[in-house]
Amino acid sequence: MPGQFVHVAASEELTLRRPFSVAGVPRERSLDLLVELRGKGTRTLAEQAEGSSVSVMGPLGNWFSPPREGATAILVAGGIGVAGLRYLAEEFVHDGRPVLLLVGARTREGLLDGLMPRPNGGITLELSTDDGSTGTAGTVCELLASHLERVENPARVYACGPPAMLKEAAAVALRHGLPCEVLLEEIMACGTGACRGCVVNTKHGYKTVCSDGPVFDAAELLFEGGPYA
Amino acid sequence: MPGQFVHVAASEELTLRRPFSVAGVPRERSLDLLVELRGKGTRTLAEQAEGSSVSVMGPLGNWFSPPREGATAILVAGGIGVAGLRYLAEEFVHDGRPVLLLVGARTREGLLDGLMPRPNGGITLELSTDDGSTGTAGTVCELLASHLERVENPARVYACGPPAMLKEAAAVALRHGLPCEVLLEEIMACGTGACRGCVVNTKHGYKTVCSDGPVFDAAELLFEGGPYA
Amino acid sequence: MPDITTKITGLTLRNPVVLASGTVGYGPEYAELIDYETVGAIVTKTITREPREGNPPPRLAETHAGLLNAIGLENVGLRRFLSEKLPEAAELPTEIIASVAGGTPAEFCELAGAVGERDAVRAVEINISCPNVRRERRPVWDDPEGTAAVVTAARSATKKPLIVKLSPNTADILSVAEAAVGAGADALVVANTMPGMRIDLEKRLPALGNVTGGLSGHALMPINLALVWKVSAAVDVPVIGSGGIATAEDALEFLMAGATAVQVGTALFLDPGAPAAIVWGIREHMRMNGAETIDEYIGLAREEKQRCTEKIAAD
Amino acid sequence: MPDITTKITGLTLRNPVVLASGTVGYGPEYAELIDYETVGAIVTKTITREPREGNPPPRLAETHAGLLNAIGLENVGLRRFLSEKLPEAAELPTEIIASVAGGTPAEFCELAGAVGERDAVRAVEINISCPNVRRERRPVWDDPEGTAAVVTAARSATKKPLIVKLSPNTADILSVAEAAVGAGADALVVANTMPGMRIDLEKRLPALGNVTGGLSGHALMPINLALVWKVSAAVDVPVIGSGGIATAEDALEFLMAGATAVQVGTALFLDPGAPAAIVWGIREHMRMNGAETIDEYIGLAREEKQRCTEKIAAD
Ligand SMILES: Cc1cc2nc3c(=O)[nH]c(=O)nc-3n(C[C@H](O)[C@H](O)[C@H](O)COP(=O)(O)OP(=O)(O)OC[C@H]3O[C@@H](n4cnc5c(N)ncnc54)[C@H](O)[C@@H]3O)c2cc1C
Ligand SMILES: Cc1cc2nc3c(=O)[nH]c(=O)nc-3n(C[C@H](O)[C@H](O)[C@H](O)COP(=O)(O)OP(=O)(O)OC[C@H]3O[C@@H](n4cnc5c(N)ncnc54)[C@H](O)[C@@H]3O)c2cc1C
Ligand SMILES: Cc1cc2nc3c(=O)[nH]c(=O)nc-3n(C[C@H](O)[C@H](O)[C@H](O)COP(=O)(O)O)c2cc1C
Ligand SMILES: Cc1cc2nc3c(=O)[nH]c(=O)nc-3n(C[C@H](O)[C@H](O)[C@H](O)COP(=O)(O)O)c2cc1C
Ligand code: FES
Ligand code: FES
Repeated sequence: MPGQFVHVAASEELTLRRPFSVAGVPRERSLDLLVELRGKGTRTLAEQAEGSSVSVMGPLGNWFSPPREGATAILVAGGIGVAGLRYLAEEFVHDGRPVLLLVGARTREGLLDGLMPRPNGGITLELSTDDGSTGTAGTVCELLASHLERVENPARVYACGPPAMLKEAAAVALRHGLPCEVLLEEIMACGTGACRGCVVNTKHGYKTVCSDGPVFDAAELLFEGGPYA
Repeated sequence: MPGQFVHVAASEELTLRRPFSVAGVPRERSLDLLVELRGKGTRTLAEQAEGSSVSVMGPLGNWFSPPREGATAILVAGGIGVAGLRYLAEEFVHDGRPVLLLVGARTREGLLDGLMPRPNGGITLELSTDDGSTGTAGTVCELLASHLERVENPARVYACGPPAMLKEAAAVALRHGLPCEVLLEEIMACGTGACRGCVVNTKHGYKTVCSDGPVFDAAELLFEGGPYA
Repeated sequence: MPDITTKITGLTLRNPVVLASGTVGYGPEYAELIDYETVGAIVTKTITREPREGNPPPRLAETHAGLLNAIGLENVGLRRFLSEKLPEAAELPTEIIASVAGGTPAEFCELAGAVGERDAVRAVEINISCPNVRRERRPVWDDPEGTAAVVTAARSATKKPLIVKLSPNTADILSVAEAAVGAGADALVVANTMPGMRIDLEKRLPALGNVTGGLSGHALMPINLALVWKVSAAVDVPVIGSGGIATAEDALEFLMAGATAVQVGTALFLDPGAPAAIVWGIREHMRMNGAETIDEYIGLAREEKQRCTEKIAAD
Repeated sequence: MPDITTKITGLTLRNPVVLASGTVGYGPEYAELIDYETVGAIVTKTITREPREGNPPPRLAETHAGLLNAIGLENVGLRRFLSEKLPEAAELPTEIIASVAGGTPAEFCELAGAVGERDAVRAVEINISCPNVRRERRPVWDDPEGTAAVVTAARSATKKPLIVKLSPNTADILSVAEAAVGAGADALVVANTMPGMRIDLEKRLPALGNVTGGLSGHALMPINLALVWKVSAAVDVPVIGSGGIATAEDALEFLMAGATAVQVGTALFLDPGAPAAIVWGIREHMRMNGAETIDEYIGLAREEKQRCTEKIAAD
């Protein structure tokens, strides 16, 4: 389901698996991941020869809620956050729901062209870059704010990206009285809720990203403390 | 020089380099190593694509002494020990010295056919296997003993192989009043004599294999204690 | 077929591989990923009298060949453990060892008594060694008298096998081990995690919200192995090895050093199939070497060392 | 050009990268492989009053991301150190710190005095933390009073900067650190190796002739980093970090945790160029981040953590 993730044994030299959102399900028993190179795990994955196999656990975690019938789903991605929303966008489009997808990055290079959801009847894609090199100049949350001024029948905001961006997107959505679901990232060990390692702070105490999440209602989150401060 | 070794950074995941004897110098700035797969370091080396580069330190350590002019050098190798004597054999042959090379292994598979020194006028090669599957049946030290009964004008025994074999070879040589040089193996850290990690016990106290050795006069070694017990 | 069962005072395990406290939660969390029939026992997450929220995130950080965790003993507390978690765990096809931790001997007594009286609990493990909770200069895990007090209290409350989990963070584990055994411990786990930390260079902050956490995984193995060697020579109760065990070879090192069983924790995260693979590997090793019982491995390296020393002395 | 010099009470180093005792011998052994102009200082092999033979082989064993050594303080003894080794080391284009260890305070006094009076010796490091030598239950490195006695003795014998090298093998490093500083230490090295072991499964024997040895390398890093954080907050002398440092990132973690300089040991074995690469990397990091002096890094993570805590409290 869109929002779920898989837990990947990227390298035997590492102690932990690495979680990645399911970015698409091209066919049965097959899935797409969009992986940004960050450290050793993602680098090792990138170095794998085509056709080599890695151990994948999952899909794990919860998923995004559907929007109201007929209303527009507003998807907001910061950088690689598009990986967490791509499958959702495709599913909405497939179900015939109107989708507005906003993707932002610091510069043009941060926008992953070829990796956007397949353009299609129901989807409107808008880009922003902090430096204005592509799309609207400014943050994707500013883009979101300007769209929320005028979009007809908005259903819900779905956001994925860096902590500061999520906090801001949630604030913008709430200001417009819209519910907002965010996909969070935390370092994970077990991926099953067993180790209590991947918690985030919510109004109802610490919740695990791997089993209570990774999708959370932004209204439940305490963005203070931890990485979401 | 024959007997010297190089210290190879087999993998960045490992803490230590791995020492290997120089098994031949086919041309300037180039050397042959014969590597037996044992653990992670040798496996990683084996997995390297042709033409890839590894960091090599050396050549390090001391070298074998030349035999008396005209006398026969008797080289005794157990298994991969042939790697430590191959270059020596080639140099002796090159210098026109008579060489008797005895190579033993547990089974036929333990004998590294293609990797023996290039056959040549001056060299006599004899094999033994414990199970008799190739060459004389028995240990290479038994083979050595039988040769020492009849070889004319023997100069010195040069031995390389597992600890128990070295101890036995040294005993056989001494029984025939021949000097014996052995090439020892120890786990190494610095390779330069700095860390005092690779010692063996000798009549003059602990000596480092990396800088006092790896070649030792068998008469100096205390085969008691340590791996050479 | 080699006999792979092992005995921890009062408890026979079908094999020596136990899942370590805190890494499988209360058990059911991993039920889809681990075939519990393949493991000797599981130790449930350490519980405290009252529920605990645990530490602020981030709670995990990877290190070279290791993992730091600062969970801070988040747990549901004794009441919910008994009413909800234990009954669920009891359904799993393996033995349950319940882990408890208190702030005072009286709390240890109450906890050990309460979990020990449940049929589903085959043994009680008391955790005096969690580096994420206490912060005194001389913590109980480094203090033989404090340890004795806690173990005495727990011992008075239950007749079930009582296992005490020691910490590697002491210069004198022998005195602590002897105190625990003297106070009635039936077995010792050697050992828990070592305190450690990482700094996130991008954030310029400690990687853990709690600053420091417990180091587990491969990096820890040589440290805890040395402690197993030391402790198993000095006490006459079984020692359960823990620390970085991921393969059958790792487990065999612990057995040969003197452990009667081993606990596997961090290795589960990369491979939930690790415990089954370890059991398989031990059995294969026994088969290849003609060993008939696990006992033949326990402390083997000490016996061999002794033999070598005597041989050299005789020469 | 960022200023990469750092100050250890009474000693200014051209950069904060020091080569750790025991890993470069007396210095010349590595002269062909390390450009000593690139390092801040080297610490020579710990010497004792009398020459020591050291432990029986094998003395080394690799572990996951780590190394065990049980050299047993093999060294040439004070006399030959002064007559042969020190004059050779003095020729190297770097600062020499001499490391000494004794069995009693009187020996520490004699050793510190004898090496401290040599011009070539810029500072004296006293090693109270070698896990391969002493075997008491409460060793001096875990004993504030024993530490104070040793440091007081050494202090009385030399006016040169006196550096005390602590052990990670204690539950209470703060008391030991404070004792050392109270007795006159000018700086602390935090820390030496942790006791550890391995078993050679083929031989069914401990991999080390001495059974246990000191764990160094990457595996050790999180443990010693946590100790640097702890100690540097508590004492007002410079702390020199040691343990698994192999890259500039590792060194920066130690600096941000509170270290004033770092020691590099085990990393030399895989790459004798590591110290130079670390210095280069630190300088690059400074350039990229607009840092002008090393001081800006020292303890930076603590300051940032403080800032965050205050911010959350204020919200
Ligand atoms: C539910 C979920 C879904 C995710 N989906 C994707 C995805 O679709 N595509 C993608 O590229 N990445 C995704 N991530 C992030 C991804 O897991 C990390 O980038 C990856 O683990 C980094 O591994 P590494 O070994 O390359 O980096 P490391 O060397 O481990 O770390 C590099 C940096 O990344 C940070 N980091 C490491 N792990 C995580 C993590 N789990 N979450 C956040 N930050 C981390 C570290 O703190 C460090 O600063 C997701 C994370 C979660 C929790
Ligand atoms: C001077 C010298 C010359 C050598 N020449 C050769 C050679 O020409 N060809 C060759 O194949 N091997 C040679 N060796 C042995 C070689 O260094 C080891 O086989 C290698 O280091 C094993 O690395 P690994 O990572 O594969 O095994 P590991 O996983 O490190 O160990 C596997 C097994 O090998 C043993 N071992 C590891 N390192 C050494 C070592 N340095 N010496 C002896 N035993 C060790 C271990 O104790 C263990 O039992 C030489 C060793 C020395 C000291
Ligand atoms: C995430 C995590 C949580 C842990 N929680 C506990 C705990 O609650 N109680 C306990 O006694 N040990 C706990 N431990 C320690 C483990 O049980 C084990 O002793 C330690 O991790 C070393 O073994 P390992 O390297 O196999 O993980 C925890 C370890 C980890 C990694
Ligand atoms: C082979 C070896 C020998 C050592 N000898 C000494 C010594 O004589 N004196 C000492 O104070 N530390 C000694 N150490 C410890 C190192 O100086 C250093 O503190 C420790 O190895 C941790 O740092 P590292 O991980 O960078 O090696 C030795 C370490 C190794 C690996
Ligand atoms: S990763 Fe273990 S609870 Fe989420
Ligand atoms: S490997 Fe360091 S002295 Fe030989």
